[in-house]
Amino acid sequence: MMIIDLRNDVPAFRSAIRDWIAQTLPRDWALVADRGTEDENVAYQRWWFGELAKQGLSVPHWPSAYGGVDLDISGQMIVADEMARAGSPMLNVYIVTLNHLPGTLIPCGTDEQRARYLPPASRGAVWCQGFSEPGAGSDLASLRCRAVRDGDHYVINGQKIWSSMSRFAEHCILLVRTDPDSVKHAGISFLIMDMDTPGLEVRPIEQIDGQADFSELFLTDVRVPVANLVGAENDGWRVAQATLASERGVLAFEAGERRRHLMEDYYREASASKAAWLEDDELRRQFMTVLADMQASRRLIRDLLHDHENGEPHATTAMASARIKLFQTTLIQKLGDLVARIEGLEGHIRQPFHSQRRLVGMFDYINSFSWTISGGTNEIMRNLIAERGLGLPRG
Amino acid sequence: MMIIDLRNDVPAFRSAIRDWIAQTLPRDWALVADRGTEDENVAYQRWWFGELAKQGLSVPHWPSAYGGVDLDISGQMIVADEMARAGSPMLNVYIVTLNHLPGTLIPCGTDEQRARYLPPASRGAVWCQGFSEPGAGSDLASLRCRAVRDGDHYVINGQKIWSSMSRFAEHCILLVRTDPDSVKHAGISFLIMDMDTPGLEVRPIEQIDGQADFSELFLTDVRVPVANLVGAENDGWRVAQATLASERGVLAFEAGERRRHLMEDYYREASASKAAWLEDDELRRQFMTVLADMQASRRLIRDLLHDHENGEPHATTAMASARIKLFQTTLIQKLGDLVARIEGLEGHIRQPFHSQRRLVGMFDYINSFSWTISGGTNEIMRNLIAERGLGLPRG
Amino acid sequence: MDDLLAEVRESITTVLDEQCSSLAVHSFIDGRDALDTRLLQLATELGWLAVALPEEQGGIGLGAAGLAILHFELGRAAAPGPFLATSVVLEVLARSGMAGEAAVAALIADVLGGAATLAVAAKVEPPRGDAPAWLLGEVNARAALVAGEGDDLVLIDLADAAPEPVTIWDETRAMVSLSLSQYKPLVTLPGARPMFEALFAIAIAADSAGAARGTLDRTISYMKEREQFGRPIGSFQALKHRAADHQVNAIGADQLVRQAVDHIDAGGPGAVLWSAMAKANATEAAAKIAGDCVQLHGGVGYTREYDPHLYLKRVRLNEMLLAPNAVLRDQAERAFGAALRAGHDVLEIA
Amino acid sequence: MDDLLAEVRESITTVLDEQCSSLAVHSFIDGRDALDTRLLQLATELGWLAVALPEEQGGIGLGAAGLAILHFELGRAAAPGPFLATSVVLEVLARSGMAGEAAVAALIADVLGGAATLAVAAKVEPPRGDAPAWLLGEVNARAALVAGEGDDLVLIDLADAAPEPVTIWDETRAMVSLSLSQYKPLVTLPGARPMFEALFAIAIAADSAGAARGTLDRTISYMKEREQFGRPIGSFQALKHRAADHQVNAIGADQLVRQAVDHIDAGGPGAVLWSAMAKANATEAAAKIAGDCVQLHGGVGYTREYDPHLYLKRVRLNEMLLAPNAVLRDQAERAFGAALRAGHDVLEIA
Repeated sequence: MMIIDLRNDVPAFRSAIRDWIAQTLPRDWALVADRGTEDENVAYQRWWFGELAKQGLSVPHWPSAYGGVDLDISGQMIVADEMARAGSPMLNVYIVTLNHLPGTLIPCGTDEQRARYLPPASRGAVWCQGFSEPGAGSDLASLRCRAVRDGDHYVINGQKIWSSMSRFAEHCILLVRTDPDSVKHAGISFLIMDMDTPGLEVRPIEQIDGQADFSELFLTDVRVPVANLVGAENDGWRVAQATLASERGVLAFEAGERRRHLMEDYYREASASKAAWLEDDELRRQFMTVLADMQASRRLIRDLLHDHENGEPHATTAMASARIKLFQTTLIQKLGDLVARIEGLEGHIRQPFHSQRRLVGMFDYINSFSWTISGGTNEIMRNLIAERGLGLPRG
Repeated sequence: MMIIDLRNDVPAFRSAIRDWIAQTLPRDWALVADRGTEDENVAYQRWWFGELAKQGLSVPHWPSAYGGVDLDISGQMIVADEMARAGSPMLNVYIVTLNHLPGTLIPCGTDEQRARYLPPASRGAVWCQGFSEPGAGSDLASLRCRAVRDGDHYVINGQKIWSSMSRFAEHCILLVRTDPDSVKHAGISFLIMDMDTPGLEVRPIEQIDGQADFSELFLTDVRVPVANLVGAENDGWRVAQATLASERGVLAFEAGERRRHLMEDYYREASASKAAWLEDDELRRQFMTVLADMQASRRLIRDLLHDHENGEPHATTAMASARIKLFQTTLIQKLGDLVARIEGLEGHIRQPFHSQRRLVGMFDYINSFSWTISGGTNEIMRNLIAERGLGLPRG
Repeated sequence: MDDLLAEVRESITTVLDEQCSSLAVHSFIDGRDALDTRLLQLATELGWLAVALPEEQGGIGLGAAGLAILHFELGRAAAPGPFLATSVVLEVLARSGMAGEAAVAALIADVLGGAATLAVAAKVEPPRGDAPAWLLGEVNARAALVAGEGDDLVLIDLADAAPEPVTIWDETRAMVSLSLSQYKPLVTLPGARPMFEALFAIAIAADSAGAARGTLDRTISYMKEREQFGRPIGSFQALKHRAADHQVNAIGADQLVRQAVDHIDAGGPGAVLWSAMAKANATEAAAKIAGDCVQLHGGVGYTREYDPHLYLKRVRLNEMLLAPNAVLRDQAERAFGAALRAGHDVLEIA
Repeated sequence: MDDLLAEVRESITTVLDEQCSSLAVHSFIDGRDALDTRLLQLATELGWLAVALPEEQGGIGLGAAGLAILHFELGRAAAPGPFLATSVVLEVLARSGMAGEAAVAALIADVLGGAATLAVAAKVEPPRGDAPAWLLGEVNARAALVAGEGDDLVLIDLADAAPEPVTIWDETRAMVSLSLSQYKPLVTLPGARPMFEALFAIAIAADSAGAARGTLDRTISYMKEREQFGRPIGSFQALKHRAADHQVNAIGADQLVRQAVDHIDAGGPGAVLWSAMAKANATEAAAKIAGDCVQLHGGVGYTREYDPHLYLKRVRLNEMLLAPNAVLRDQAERAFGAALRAGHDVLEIA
């Protein structure tokens, strides 16, 4: 019997997860995962994914046809809550695999595609996404990566950017322009590309926080079978909307829960060690102000998830997502800024590692810009909220 | 001998002004001026203007042909500095008279107009300005107040708003549309209107700070002689640029100097009375932060005035003015906000008077919006700074 | 419960939209209309003042959640009247266990019957020396709740007192000053201060969140109508982005109110923490939004004739009520530390 | 004097524009180029390190004004190298009256000759207990200035010490740690701490104001080039307005640097006050600008390949040098109060 089988008995489900993590996850895992190289960290995620799979906890939200149990949002929240509470390894390398891939293939793929790709994905095949381009960031629809039909293949030339974890990926969901004469949203197609296809070069992007989660993809005469087309040719924009709309509220929820524990631990340690900043009126009150916003942000995410569960229309929840993105990422930046100021000069010493388990001076602040920039910049969120949410006229 | 005659001996000029104010201005003037009604306050300004005139200090910056001595900017700064230091009555009612009127008539008026209007103005005739309209605020060039030629008169119908101190004015410099078919800047004419002309109604605007400095002007078949045209018909926009460009840096300088003394006095009193807020890390440090910005703002204004004196091109100084406006008014708002927070609940008790002589809780905060809105909103300043100053492309 | 709350909100909104429009509030502040009296009468008939009170005491039984809804809607409409003091004091009396005392019972009955209103100390810290106390409430309020010794509160009788009206910037509420010599204690509520602070805090926070909503909604409407340079000012991106930030922060303030409500009604160790934090953050968020709504209106925002200043003055007063936010945050921090040490999970969301 | 300052600025700018381009700095942080050494050599030849020193000591004699110009320009270019510590310590030595001591004179000569660099305590407060001290400077710095007893400073010999390099986020400057057991006092500078604090503060403030200018200029250029939705992103009003605010605040920071310079060179009671305030406000203004410049760049702002992060890390480090701004503001407040009580007009502008 797997833990997932307890899902209908909430208290039992919860405590089974809790106990299992305590037994399964080594006490010093964070040291191993955080101090190691990115390769070691990803290896750790793969191991953890395998352990989760043994308990039916790797893809429980997937349909039963593809290895899941259709775990509802409440159930997913329980799992995420327990993972956050235990501070278990984050599965960054599987984000596309677990969410965008089924979010795309289930509604828009062919039976063959689903049968071919979903089962291995449920067992941990890593997928990445090739959407943005150097010239098409906020303005994604202006993408130019060109695919030309050549028999039963597309021959692709162009460049992609901000492809997360693509160094570790086996497959990529890719947006290309198949009709160069069409404007913007028209003329785009959605493809599946194997990452070992000749002509594809993956070049990691050095980030300002010292990591390299993102890569650039350089495509030179890359040949992708026409069978890998998802949806119709030139109808890729519609497919991409399904990808982008795939439910990621639970990810935001888990991130929020993890942050809650980080802040709580940070305060607890400061209090125990009688840290000087707790005696400073300014810093102490700023911490409380951010703590309150953190709580508001967690509640906002819960509301969104409840709306999802209650089948609110997508437009409503999309707007809620934009608001949450703006509120939560602003909060993350404020928190990083505050912790950097609290830690002062000490916060500028660059550790040979970052941490998923505690707030770290300048690291969290610098890293916070990934939140305010990626996944749609906050400027784009403000446009959305103002125009679609508040009905203010376009400029 | 008048004090102005000492202007070439700076120390003597300075100390003569200082001594004269000490002898001339009643110790309790602020009580009289501040606690009185606006009418009493204006009466006080008239008296003070008369006293200044006796010493040649009312219009010293005017050309000698019209009663001044062409006092240079350094000299004007000395006068303003001493007035601020003594906390003498502010001459709000004379702002148009002293600055915009000569700034317009000297370059753009006829000999007759100058001879007719400038001498009485130098003796204290109050002028006001009728530029903005309800539908033409930031977008002044879209003004619609209509003037139709009828023999040797214009017949004017329309509405003006934000006319400062017009309840007390004898004359008004007025922008009207003489050519309704022309777009925007073309088709506007610049007129002088007597405030007792039939058909003109002045309706004070109640402000959020409890005062009514501004009025609306309602014009119904108001007849103004064609002889009162300044510049050519339909060339009023060019004339208005002269009006708006008339040197008001010394006014900003004096306001800045007054604020310096207000802040200094505020701190001094708090320190003497061991005010609780000086023991609060947040409030104490915020005060120092604002004090530093105040000093920066005073230096910015000095730089602008030195540039003026050194004959920097107008475009340069206009940009400096926009930057100063944005910096200084933001500072004024921060200061008002801080003082309101320092005074707490007590700051919400509405006194039967405001004060030119000390910082007053909520009053200064509420009043600060007049700074950030009038004279070109800060939004317009930001456009100017970004587009003309930084060369960012128009939207 | 959620359904009932939604129903109550709906009914309050409907009444206020009809009776307490912008026009009506302006008539009131210009002295042309006794809107406060009319609203109070409606509130009495509809049971608003007792929205939180248990049914057996003549209330609707909605607890802090009801209090928050009422004051959110009153704040949204910038409604004039003695609602804040009266509803909070009523609820404190009811929860204090002294509601059975004859004098208190009679007072509650009079208030519920519309025959009396109540006042409350605007700042919970008593005035220093013999300075008069400022009370939030009408000059003819029947009784006022003020701080007593330690955690006690004292209900003082104002029937024969002569409080002085005090003119405040906020024209939608009234404040009076009362010298200590006029204090006639009616009854002492032992140990009621923490509960009072939580209820007062949540009512202020809700009023502020509502006012932020109200001024933002009206400002957004204005931005759609007002044209400059041939287009609605709401189409200018710089203004749009500010509106979006305000929208998000207003929603954040709403969530904090709900957070505090949950903890007050649960009666756990989080009540002090979250009510103080909700009041501190919501009043400051509202002050920021309300200030920028004046600015976003441009020139007319500076006139008494438009609405933004009503909200600005109201939320700025709210910020100063009960205690300075600095004090509340310090208090919240102590409560947070104590909860952690005691092993209470005050961050858990049900 | 003003002409000379302008000339010096011009000459520094010209050299840095040529030698210390964005490309050069990136080569340096990627370890492909010893830009710091090359700049140091140029600086030695051109007398930059001694810009403030009197001519008789081999300097250019420009005092704090010169120091501010040098560091503004270095900040603007995000120039790597041990300039901050070296120039400030040199000037402190010269002003301390100990420049005549043989060891000090020899050291000054070596630094001016390019044979040695200097380090300085990154925080003026000595480390607690036996924690090592952090020194701003290169691992091979010859000597370091650290706090001594009371207001004294101590110059310690690093010739035989083995400071540990410390990796910091700012890749354009170097920091080392040194255990107290390795302290070898070379000379004590009695009562020099206030003067040192003022000079260090102004150098940090100037570097920050310069960095704010540098990152803002480059961001504005980027906004003119980068297109999205068929137009340069600099044409979007929301971004434009942020740039305008930054422009104005950057200019405000410049003015505060000048304010402090005037008071330091005049040697009056305003030196402590204004240098502390300039450091506090300028570093915070710069941090705000530099942070938003990362954001205004969008995705590429998050890459090491672009410039904004260089400035952000540099100005954030600046903010933490010398002492936390909270401490400096408290110090400034005490100085302000003392000046007022003593009847010194520290607000007057010449």
